Amino acid sequence: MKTATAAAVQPDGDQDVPRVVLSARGLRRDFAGFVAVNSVDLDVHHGKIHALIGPNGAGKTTIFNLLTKFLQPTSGRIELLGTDITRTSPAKVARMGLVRSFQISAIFPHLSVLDNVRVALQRPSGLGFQFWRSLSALDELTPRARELLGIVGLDDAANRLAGDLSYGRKRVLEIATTLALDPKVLLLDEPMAGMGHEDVGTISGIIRSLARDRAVLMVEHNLTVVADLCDWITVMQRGQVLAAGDYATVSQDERVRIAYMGTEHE
Amino acid sequence: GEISDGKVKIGILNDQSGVYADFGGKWSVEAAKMAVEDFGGKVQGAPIEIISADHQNKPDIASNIARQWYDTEQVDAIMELTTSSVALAVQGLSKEKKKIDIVTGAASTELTGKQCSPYGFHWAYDTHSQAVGTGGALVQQGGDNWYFITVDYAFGYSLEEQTAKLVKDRGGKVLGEVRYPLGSTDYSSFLLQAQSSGAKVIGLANAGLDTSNSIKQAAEFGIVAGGQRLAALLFTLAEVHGLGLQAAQGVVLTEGYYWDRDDKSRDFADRFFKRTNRMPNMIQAGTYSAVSQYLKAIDKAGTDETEAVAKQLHEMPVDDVFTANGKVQADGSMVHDMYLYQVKKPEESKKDWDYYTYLATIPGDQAFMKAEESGCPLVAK
Amino acid sequence: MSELTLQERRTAASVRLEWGLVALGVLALIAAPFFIYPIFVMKMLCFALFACAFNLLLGYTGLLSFGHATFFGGAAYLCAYAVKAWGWPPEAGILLGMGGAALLGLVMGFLAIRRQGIYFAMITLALAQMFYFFCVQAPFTEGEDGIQGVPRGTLFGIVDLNVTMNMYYVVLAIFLIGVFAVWRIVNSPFGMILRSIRENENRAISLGYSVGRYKLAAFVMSAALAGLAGATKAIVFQFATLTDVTWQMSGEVILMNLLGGIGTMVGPVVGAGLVVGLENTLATSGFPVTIATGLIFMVCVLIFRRGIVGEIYARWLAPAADGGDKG
Amino acid sequence: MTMIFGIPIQALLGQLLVGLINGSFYAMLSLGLAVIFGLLRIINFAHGALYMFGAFIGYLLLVHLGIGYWPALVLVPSAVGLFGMAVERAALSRLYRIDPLYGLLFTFGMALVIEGVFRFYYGVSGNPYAVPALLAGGTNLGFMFLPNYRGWVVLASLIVCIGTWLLIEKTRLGSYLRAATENPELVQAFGVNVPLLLTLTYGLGAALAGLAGILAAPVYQVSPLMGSDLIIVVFAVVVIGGMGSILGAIVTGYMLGLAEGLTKVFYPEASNLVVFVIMAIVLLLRPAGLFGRDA
Amino acid sequence: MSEPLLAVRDLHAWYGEGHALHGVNLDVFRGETVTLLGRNGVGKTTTLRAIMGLVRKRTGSVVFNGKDLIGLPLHRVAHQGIGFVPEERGIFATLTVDENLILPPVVAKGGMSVDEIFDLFPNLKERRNSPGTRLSGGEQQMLAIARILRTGVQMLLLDEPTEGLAPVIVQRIGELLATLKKRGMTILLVEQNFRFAARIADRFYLMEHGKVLEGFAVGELNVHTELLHEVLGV
Ligand SMILES: Nc1ncnc2c1ncn2[C@@H]1O[C@H](COP(=O)(O)OP(=O)(O)OP(=O)(O)O)[C@@H](O)[C@H]1O
Ligand SMILES: Nc1ncnc2c1ncn2[C@@H]1O[C@H](COP(=O)(O)OP(=O)(O)OP(=O)(O)O)[C@@H](O)[C@H]1O
Ligand SMILES: [Mg+2]
Ligand SMILES: [Mg+2]
Repeated sequence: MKTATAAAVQPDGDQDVPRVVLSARGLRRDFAGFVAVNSVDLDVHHGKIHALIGPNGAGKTTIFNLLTKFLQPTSGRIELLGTDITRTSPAKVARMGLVRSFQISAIFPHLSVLDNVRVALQRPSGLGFQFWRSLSALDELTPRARELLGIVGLDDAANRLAGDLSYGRKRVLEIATTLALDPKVLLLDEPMAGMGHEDVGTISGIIRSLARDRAVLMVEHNLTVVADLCDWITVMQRGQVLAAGDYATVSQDERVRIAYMGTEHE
Repeated sequence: GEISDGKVKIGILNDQSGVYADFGGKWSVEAAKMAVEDFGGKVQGAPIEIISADHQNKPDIASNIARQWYDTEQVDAIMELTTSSVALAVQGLSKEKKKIDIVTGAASTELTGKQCSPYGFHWAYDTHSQAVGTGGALVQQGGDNWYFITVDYAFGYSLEEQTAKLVKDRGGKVLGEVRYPLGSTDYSSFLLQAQSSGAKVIGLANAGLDTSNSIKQAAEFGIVAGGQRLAALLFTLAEVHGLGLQAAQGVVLTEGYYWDRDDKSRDFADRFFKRTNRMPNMIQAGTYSAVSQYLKAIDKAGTDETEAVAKQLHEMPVDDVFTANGKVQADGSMVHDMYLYQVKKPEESKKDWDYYTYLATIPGDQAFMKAEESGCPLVAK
Repeated sequence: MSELTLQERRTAASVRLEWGLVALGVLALIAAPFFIYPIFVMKMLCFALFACAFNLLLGYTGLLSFGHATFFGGAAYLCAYAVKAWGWPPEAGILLGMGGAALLGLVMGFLAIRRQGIYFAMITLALAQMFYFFCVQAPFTEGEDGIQGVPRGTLFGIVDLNVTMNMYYVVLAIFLIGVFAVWRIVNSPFGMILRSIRENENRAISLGYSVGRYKLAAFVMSAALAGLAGATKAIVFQFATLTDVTWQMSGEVILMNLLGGIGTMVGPVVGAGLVVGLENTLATSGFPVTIATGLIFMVCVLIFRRGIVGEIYARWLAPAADGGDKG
Repeated sequence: MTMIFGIPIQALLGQLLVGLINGSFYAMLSLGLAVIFGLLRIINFAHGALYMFGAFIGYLLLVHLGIGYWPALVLVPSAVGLFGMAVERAALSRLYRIDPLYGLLFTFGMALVIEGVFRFYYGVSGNPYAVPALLAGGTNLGFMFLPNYRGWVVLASLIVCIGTWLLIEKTRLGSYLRAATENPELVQAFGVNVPLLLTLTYGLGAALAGLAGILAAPVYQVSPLMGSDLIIVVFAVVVIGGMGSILGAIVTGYMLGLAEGLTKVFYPEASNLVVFVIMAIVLLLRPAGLFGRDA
Repeated sequence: MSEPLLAVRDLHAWYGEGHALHGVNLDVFRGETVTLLGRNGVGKTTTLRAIMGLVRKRTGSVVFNGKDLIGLPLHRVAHQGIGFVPEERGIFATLTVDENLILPPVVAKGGMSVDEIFDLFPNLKERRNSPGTRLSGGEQQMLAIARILRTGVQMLLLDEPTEGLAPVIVQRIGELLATLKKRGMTILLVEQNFRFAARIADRFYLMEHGKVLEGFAVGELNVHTELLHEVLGV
């Protein structure tokens, strides 16, 4: 039912027929008797930014884990680009173009910043298993890696150890790595967490430009960002979908205000 | 001259830190040094040198050391060689290198059987002598059904096999056996199995610490008190000393040497005791004997050249503190009398190291296999 | 080279020195048999190759296997048996050993790879113990005695390996090829992925890498190289024994790596040389081997934590030496 | 007579009881190891050596000072515990921040040295330690003759295991220790004297090993080799039980004794192997061990 | 209010060779809430960690309640009355929520009881028997704050307590901090969420490059908008 509206309410006069690239039906996950996610339906559209919000512990990260197959759903079905991926391995899903970032920043701390990005570029380039070639085989990836670092403003840190970056810059690096895979669907778990205002602006810009030719699903607590950036919002509570719609709709919803936004948010 | 490199160098290679370190160990090295001193320190005018190494019971380590000794240290002969796998490996190498080896610390009859060497000698005892000694004597005394507790490797098998054969040959029966992995510490389970088999004799086909622990636990479970006898198929004075008479009493065993046997043996033992603070067992005394005999052979041959010395060793009778009537067979086995003893009760022991009651002598030609039966290819049919 | 990553810059700073040392080392090895007992050097080389193979896994993939003796000793048995019982030429025996080790590695790796850290180590240990048991029980290994008197034979029908010097240079060649293989693998695109898996496995998965396959591949490569070392050792010493499949052997190779320096190219070689040399010297010294070895380990852990080579790197060659303090 | 697989049930009962006795030693040793590993993340390879050390101290007390079994039961664990604490202070405490491998290597070296020293001075064939008079003899249970001393071993180990478990799982101390393994700095920042805690923990683990040693002295020959092969088995027990799980170590210790006991009846050659087979199966099916919480 | 409760003078700190703090000076008076502002990586977290002694390599002086904390062993610091809530939360995986909660020793009277805490954070009560790290990110953050409230410390060091929290919870935490303040708690806060900080703080310190650039009271905010804009982009 919600999905039907989702399709109907697609804003703007985009020429493309809005294309569902990632969809979940009846998703459920139990943890030893505790239901973390319960009958969730979700559609993510190409070219759109979709926000998943909700109070802490609502099950957002768990949904990410389910969609990316880091966790197996107890029941339900997931489709990526028309293929059933309910039983596919996480690496395979990633290769099919569904890439995530982590809530706790995920980088390779003892590699240089540049190498962090090159590792990501390596896979699509097919260099992964080449154990007989020298490392200079990777030089062909360097320009693109530099470019990506440039986009997120890390070019000055290319040669530092990733682990030495501050928290915020680690997250930025993680996004650059994610971009390197040129994903079709991007799942971002709290990309702005721990970032200063200026960076929030930068990242918003990056995300917006990214969404032009791919789908983005993000979890974010910063409502300003959500309001500003997202085309569609799903609000979760206690593992279930509480409401869905664009920001205006959702933010007027009394239940959402009580469960999530609090009274102060206008 | 006649002596290569101007000196005679003997390597004592044995376990000095592992499970058999008391069996021969550094005391064998001491015995070898005594032999050299007793010989006067020189043979054919050339100095005699003893070197030693710890092979940790690993045949590969042993053969590496042996190889290095032969290749770079001008070692003329290697002796002791505790543990069959080590002895076989080193004997193989010695054969290839045309060097003399005299085994006193290992039991396998293979050494003088299929894998015999024209330059290899087996001195103090072997599995056959132990089987005949302990097994044969007990059957004679009415111990006609047996249960074996056997360590799970070649040495254990052959000890068990040869004893079992003897028991059966003499009309006895084998009621069962249990094979346990080397280095087990708890034998209660095996002892219970042996106990419930109802066998009159429990044969321990193992050695060293394993035997000590099995005997100790047998005492704890009242095996001997319950009327069964324990036959330790390879057990020497060193282990009896370690175990103490309280636990070891009543055990029947075979040795080729006991310090309190006669004046000659007592004299040697006293001198040995002064140096080491312990009495020698058959391995240590055997090593003394082997070194002495080797030196005598060189002296007689007038050279340390292997062929010549080996020829002398094969021909010369052995008469020393170890044995009075030893002779070397064509397969390299030194045939001599073995003795059956029973470990005394604590109250029977009159002085330190007074551990054994003499039961019987097993004449050499019974204790050891005939050269023709040994399967040694060198023995002319 | 247009762009230098941090890693490469570190290397660049010390690269000339390092290559210089390596060249010196190779020259020393070529000359060694004229000064040192060649069989001893061959033993060191075999263990050094074994240690390097192990380092490929521990140092560069972050997998601690406690069952590597299986590959080392298993290959030795296979090679010794083929050469002795079937009369195979040495090169075929060695290849068979290596292939067998790779196969064993595939099986063990397949089972163990799904577990991590200490659990991984324990599964490999358990499987290695089973293999040990197999070797104790199987008749072809000849139990405690081991397969003795393996003929060295003639390499490719031309080089008579019974000549010590011939044997020596063959072993040296095998060693160099093996170490080069490790170096190549580590410094390859594939090695880069291994490193990133070690750093952050989940992240590597989310980048689309089938982590299990990479680990398995590394495991099999390491097993094969360990097998190469073991098979060569069997030919050199004409011997294959249980010693080589015991857990203590698996432990020993870990020690060699720790002593030399995990995650450095030269470390395992130095570590192996040290351990083997120590065993050799102490065996005939009369001083209890275990006490000396024990003391050296204790001192190393307290003072040369990164291993000897790792410590040298860390102190003199680069502030950001890789891998020294993690596994 | 009822038979199971061709073995009379009485005999089987006897075997199980004997297995349980061995299990008591496993349980006590793996308990100490689990305490040390679970809380310090140090794989204490010296555990077997400390066990041997305990037995030897008991023996030396008897021979040189005439101090008998019962006082030794207190003195030995205290001595080994103190020794452990000294070692922890002097060396191990520097190793927490780094890879557990180093702790393993260090304790391995320590085990070699302790064993080597005893070997050097006392040889290997072992020294006798008599069963205390009070517990000499045995009881006929009908299906087997149970040496009284072995009965006592089971009892003593049960008391010790349950006591330690309660201490660690049910007191605040336990949560300090577990938290300190994860993030010692933070726990310290909360105001807990973590270094002291760790020293005491290692001392406790060592004392448990020492206690097992003195309990074992009358059963086995007091020999420098008595602990050397044990460590790997005991470590496997800890892994099967679930690393860091105290209860797991205890229960698995007893269970392994039983499993080994049965193997000794049906396939004695494999009795040393059984622990590894169990470990492989358990880890493949339950990665965190029987009682572990998965990571 | 003459003597500051916490006085930091010329505090330097290093990570290995990396010099992270270059002489930080700041005062926090009793009952005050002070916020450290600054962009990513300027050393805010490091300042808190250096005050606690979690950064080993440090020089300068950190006087708390008249006692210099430098030179004090780490485990004595908390007993002076300071509690720390780290940025990465530091929830213990092997402890349940309950155990996590009662882990920090009580250092003084006046802390909250477990029941009071559960009233404040009903989520936690619901999951009290789960392993700590099975909580969602936000729940973990609550737990990290909650457990310090039990200990009765006079001063809290909070590193980005609102990070990753839902607005309702942020609001709740805002209220909580206000309550604590009323009870006389002294708070040193690191916060990226300027709006949140602005609502509860009495004073601000603006950090840059491992140094305090400027300190000002909440009343002076409008005077400093320029600077804030320039440094923080707000
Ligand atoms: N592996 C697990 N085992 C048990 N419970 C879990 C597990 N993972 C998550 N949970 C529980 O499921 C619920 C949903 O967690 P999730 O991490 O998805 O929340 P979230 O919506 O991402 O919250 P936040 O915004 O705080 O990150 C939480 O109550 C959490 O405790
Ligand atoms: N463990 C560490 N090792 C090395 N350098 C570090 C470490 N932690 C932080 N740094 C460096 O110290 C500097 C200060 O970091 P700090 O974490 O204090 O910044 P911050 O102001 O808290 O930033 P953020 O808002 O991102 O948390 C940064 O340059 C960072 O890269
Ligand atoms: Mg989350
Ligand atoms: Mg910070």
